[in-house]
Amino acid sequence: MNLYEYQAKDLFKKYGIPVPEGKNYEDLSKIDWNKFPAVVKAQVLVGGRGKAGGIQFANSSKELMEKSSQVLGMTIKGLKVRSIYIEEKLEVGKEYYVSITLDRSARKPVIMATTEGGVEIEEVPDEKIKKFWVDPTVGYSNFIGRQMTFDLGLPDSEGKQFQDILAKMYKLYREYDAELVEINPLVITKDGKMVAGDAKVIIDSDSLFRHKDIPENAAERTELEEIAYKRGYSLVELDGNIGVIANGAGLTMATLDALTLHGGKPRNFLDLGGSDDVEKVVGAFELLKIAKPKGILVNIFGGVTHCDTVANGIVEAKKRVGIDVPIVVRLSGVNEDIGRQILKENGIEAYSDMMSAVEEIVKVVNKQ
Amino acid sequence: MNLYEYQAKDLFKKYGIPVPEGKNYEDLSKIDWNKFPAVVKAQVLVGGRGKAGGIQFANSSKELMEKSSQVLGMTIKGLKVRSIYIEEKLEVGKEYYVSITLDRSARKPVIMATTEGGVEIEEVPDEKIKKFWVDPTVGYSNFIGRQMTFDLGLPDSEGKQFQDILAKMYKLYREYDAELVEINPLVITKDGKMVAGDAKVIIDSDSLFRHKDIPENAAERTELEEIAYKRGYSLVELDGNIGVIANGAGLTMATLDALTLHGGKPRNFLDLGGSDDVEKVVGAFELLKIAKPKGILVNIFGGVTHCDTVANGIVEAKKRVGIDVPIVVRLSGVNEDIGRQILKENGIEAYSDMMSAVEEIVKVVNKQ
Amino acid sequence: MSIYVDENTRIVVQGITGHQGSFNTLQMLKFGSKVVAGVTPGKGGTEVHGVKVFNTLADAMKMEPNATFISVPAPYVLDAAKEAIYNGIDLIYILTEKVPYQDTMEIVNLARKMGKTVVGPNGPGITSPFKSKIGIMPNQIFREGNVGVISRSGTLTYEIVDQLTRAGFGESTVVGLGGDPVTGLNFVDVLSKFKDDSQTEAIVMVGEIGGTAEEEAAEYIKKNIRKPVVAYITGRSAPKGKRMGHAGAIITRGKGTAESKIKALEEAGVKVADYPYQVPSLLKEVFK
Amino acid sequence: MSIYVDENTRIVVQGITGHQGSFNTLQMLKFGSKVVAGVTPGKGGTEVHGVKVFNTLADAMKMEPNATFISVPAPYVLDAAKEAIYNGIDLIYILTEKVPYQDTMEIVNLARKMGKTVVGPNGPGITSPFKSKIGIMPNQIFREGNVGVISRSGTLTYEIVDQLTRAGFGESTVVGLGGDPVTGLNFVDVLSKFKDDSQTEAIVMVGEIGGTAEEEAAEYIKKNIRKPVVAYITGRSAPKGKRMGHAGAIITRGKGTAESKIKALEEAGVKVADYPYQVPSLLKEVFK
Repeated sequence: MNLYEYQAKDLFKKYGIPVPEGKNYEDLSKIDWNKFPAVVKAQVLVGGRGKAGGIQFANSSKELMEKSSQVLGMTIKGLKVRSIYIEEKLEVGKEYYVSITLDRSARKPVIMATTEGGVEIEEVPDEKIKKFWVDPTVGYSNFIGRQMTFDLGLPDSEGKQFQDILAKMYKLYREYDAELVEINPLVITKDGKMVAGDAKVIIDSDSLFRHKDIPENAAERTELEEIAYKRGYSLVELDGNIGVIANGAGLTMATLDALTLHGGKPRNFLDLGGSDDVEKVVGAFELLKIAKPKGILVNIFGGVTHCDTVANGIVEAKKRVGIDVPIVVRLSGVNEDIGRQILKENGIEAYSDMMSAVEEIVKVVNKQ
Repeated sequence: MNLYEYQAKDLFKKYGIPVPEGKNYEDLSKIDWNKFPAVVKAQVLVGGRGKAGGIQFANSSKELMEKSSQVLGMTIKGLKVRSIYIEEKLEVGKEYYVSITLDRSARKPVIMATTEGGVEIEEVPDEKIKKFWVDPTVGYSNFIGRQMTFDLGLPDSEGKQFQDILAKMYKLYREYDAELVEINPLVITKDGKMVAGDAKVIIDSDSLFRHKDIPENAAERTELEEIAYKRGYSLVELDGNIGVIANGAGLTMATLDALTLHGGKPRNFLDLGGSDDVEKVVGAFELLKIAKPKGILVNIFGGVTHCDTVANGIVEAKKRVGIDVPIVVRLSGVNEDIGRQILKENGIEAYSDMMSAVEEIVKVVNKQ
Repeated sequence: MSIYVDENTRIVVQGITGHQGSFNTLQMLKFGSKVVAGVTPGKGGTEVHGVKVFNTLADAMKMEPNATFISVPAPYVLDAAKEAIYNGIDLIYILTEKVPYQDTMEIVNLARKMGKTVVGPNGPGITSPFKSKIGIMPNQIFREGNVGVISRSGTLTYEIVDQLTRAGFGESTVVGLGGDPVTGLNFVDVLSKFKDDSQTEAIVMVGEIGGTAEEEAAEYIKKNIRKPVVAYITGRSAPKGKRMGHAGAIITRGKGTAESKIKALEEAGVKVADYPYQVPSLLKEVFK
Repeated sequence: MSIYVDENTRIVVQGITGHQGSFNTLQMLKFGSKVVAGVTPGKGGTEVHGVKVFNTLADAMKMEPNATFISVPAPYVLDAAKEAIYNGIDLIYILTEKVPYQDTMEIVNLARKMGKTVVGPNGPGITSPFKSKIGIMPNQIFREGNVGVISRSGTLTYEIVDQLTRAGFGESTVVGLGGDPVTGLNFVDVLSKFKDDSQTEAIVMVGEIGGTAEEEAAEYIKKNIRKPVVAYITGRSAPKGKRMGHAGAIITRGKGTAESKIKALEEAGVKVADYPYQVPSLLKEVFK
């Protein structure tokens, strides 16, 4: 889960990582900032806010109000700016980059740092990026910061500040179950102070049960995704017209792929998961009703999820939810015969192989 | 370094380990306790204070003052009671025992617990003591507490409290570099609450640099040992009459052993350590002057410590410190010839083998 | 032969009295697995499908298990896995989903140091028909044979194994890696086992977008594997930056896309299927 | 042959520019040790007695050290040892005294898991005359020979080795375990090495009060060692409960006394000397 810059900077403060003085505002009338020059930063969870006009500078209270009213409420990449973070403008001398994130292949946290900060890290040539893989069972130790200091060629005056910041970043990364802790730019001010210009923190959503102090940010989900999330479904909205219900993330993705390769356009990803519950199936149709697809493909390989349960769910949903678009069903695996029989009695023909079902739904929808 | 009960209980409170309500007093006039029945406990760093009358009970303010004035200032095993800890008297139902300490052979912390608490742990048969060795690189995990709960056969109502206390004890043990964290008795009150009746914490003296909140307790050292400690010497007072200066703890101990086997009685243990400094030698004689032995044996195997340095130190000490008891010296190893020559020029004969020197000093002292 | 699990695998189920624990204990027993003990604190002395339940894993060790099936809620997985490691269990399978990845990271790195194997979390486990199964794969889709299967997915694995079996193939061992960003086993680990497994004559890999495990597998195959390999990769149609159920399926920075995986595998001589149903026919080609 | 250190030991000194680091680098070089690199942050590019100094151990690894001599202040030992473990150093000798024992415990347990050896802290190191020495034992007391020496002490070790050498014996390897409550090696570890070392034909053990390492050694000797063993134990005269310099030398609860150690060793067939000077003569007896 992405944190807003102001939340990330609050965490930085908690850990003693230097950040510019700043304050978050959700309401123009509450603005009581009086330190200039100042920066007004749109709090949105997408990149590229600078280019979109979401970062503005102000030298006076009057200008600050102008700029703040410009930024607060603007829309960046489809997301409305609901708060602005006002902070002191740093006198930037140099800009570095440092982050801690997971290296999936190594199964270890990797620390990355470069003196070429302020830009997208992808644009920095690999040999300029210094890396260190931390053994999570050993943890951070100060030699790591020393080593990076020398690898980066930092002067003495910066080395100590850098090592201090890195140790604190790792502590935050570990204690808050972060997926990413990133400072870009890591600013060295003209008077030699190292300060986190920006702050990006992503917390592992699966760990939120032990971080009650972190509020859940819904902003990354669309309205429908949020509804689905609250009801316990894994749903992702897409821009097509074929509703998809399947079981297992892999099979669901494979279904989307097959649809796409056949010229179909999926409206969504919806994984029933390892459930075996009629109501779970009905609830899936309720979500798809909101999504308004032109047809629905149900693709089930019965294991934990029994085919007859799914069949009963489909019948229930037709009755209760009122689905008026074509439904194509594929059932295979545990209790597929019973499931197919149930559907047949309710006027729905079910396929046993996935490809026929995929072909059929594409044909039906594209005919409309 | 041993902590007083009141210090240990303060740490327990910090970690949320339940302790009886209590307060430490160094001065009778400051006593403002008004919860009865109450217990008055002498704060001394030796065992057996109960038998010595250092634990008293009081049911009223009047009785409390009587008992407090008895205990405060009394002497237990040679140690003066400088403060008393007054706490509420628990309604004891059962008494258990639990501790965490180092198992040197395993090189791991060992948790020990038994339902036969309240007595000396040495008196409890081994099969009644449940043990768990923690891997320090893995750390404590809750299953350990569960396992001990079942091994001890605790009822459900006690299990949760016990697991909670154990987890906190381990945290304290680890974070405060303890050598021992012990609760004996771990009281189960008549209404089923688990409370630390006593609290014993020993902190690794070598770790005090990172525990600035722990004050150093000098009380375990004698006056002379304290002087030596402050001057950077490793000195232990013994009850004999032969002063000993040697280098290396092992060689010093071997010297004491040899003296004892020869009928001599060492006055002290004094290890020069890995120094090569004339002043360090002179300082050792200054300490021995305070110890007033009937003779002094210097036993040096020269390595890092050069024999000539020691010889010069002895000569200096004779001049400056004014030693008027016989000195027998043994020098062997690096620069022994030079050292022996220096001593000879100053009227001291030095042996090259340890046994002759030991025999000589015993003879000289026992003649007096 | 087979890899990871066989007739000598003695399974203990941590969390055996829970819904998943109990259900899958029965399924494993039906499959022929040796489930020798279960653990649920406070339920010691009871039985689940004839399997003795103990209060602690330490107690259960008297039944001499060498593998554990962990099915406890996500917040307790780290503790259960440490209990397994402390007790010297060799194979640790974690069914639970939504385990914080740093917990998994700790478990996996610790286990590696101790020479233990972690499978999962959030995967269907390992099946060697019909020697042993640890996990939740449906019993009825298998036939013993010479195809080794490695997959990051659950249901999709069953789909493909089912199609293999229907097409007349049989499986040596089927390994479900799990869908999380950090898992105990990855493709290369399992490939290196199949490489030396005499029963395995061909390998099927089921990958998905996210991470670079398939690219590393391709590298490894090019250098080390002389047995035919067929692959299927999901997520071609996934839009950039969108999560598709598995936390693993985040596409970032142009790496870990379906295209890059397919390209790497094809360059390593692997036949890559466009659809799951093509896997058996591609396998027939390479077996010619 | 010899144990732990020999001609192939390539030493890096962490903290080489300090007083102890520099002095002992010279002594080790004089002894014939291969000191191939030193580390002091900020001093990279300089030299100490002709040994190149690097800013980090990672940099120094280009000199291919396989053993490290750690001589940094106590609060920094844990960090230095982790640096060594991360860099794959096989033998970690820690000279520093007053290292918090929980730091040592972490280092030792971690190193064990990685298959690395820790020597010390607070000990004189290991010497295999004249193949290699890592540590601070005086160069001039040794002669190459067939007596293996294991000791918890420093100066007392030199005393006894010196007497061995003067009596015409020579040493295969002399191992100083260190005087702290937790050390990387204990008597049993080293005995098991001497057991299989063809150069070692007799063993001298120098123990002291505190702990039960000597008792465990006696047990081990009884079962496993067929080479003659002579021992000397200090601390007979130590009063109960008094510390005598080494933290290890606390006598508690009637265990770990000199008497119990001497008794256990004698029961294992070990000749125990009353005085250090008796060690060579007892050795002559068993060598008859």
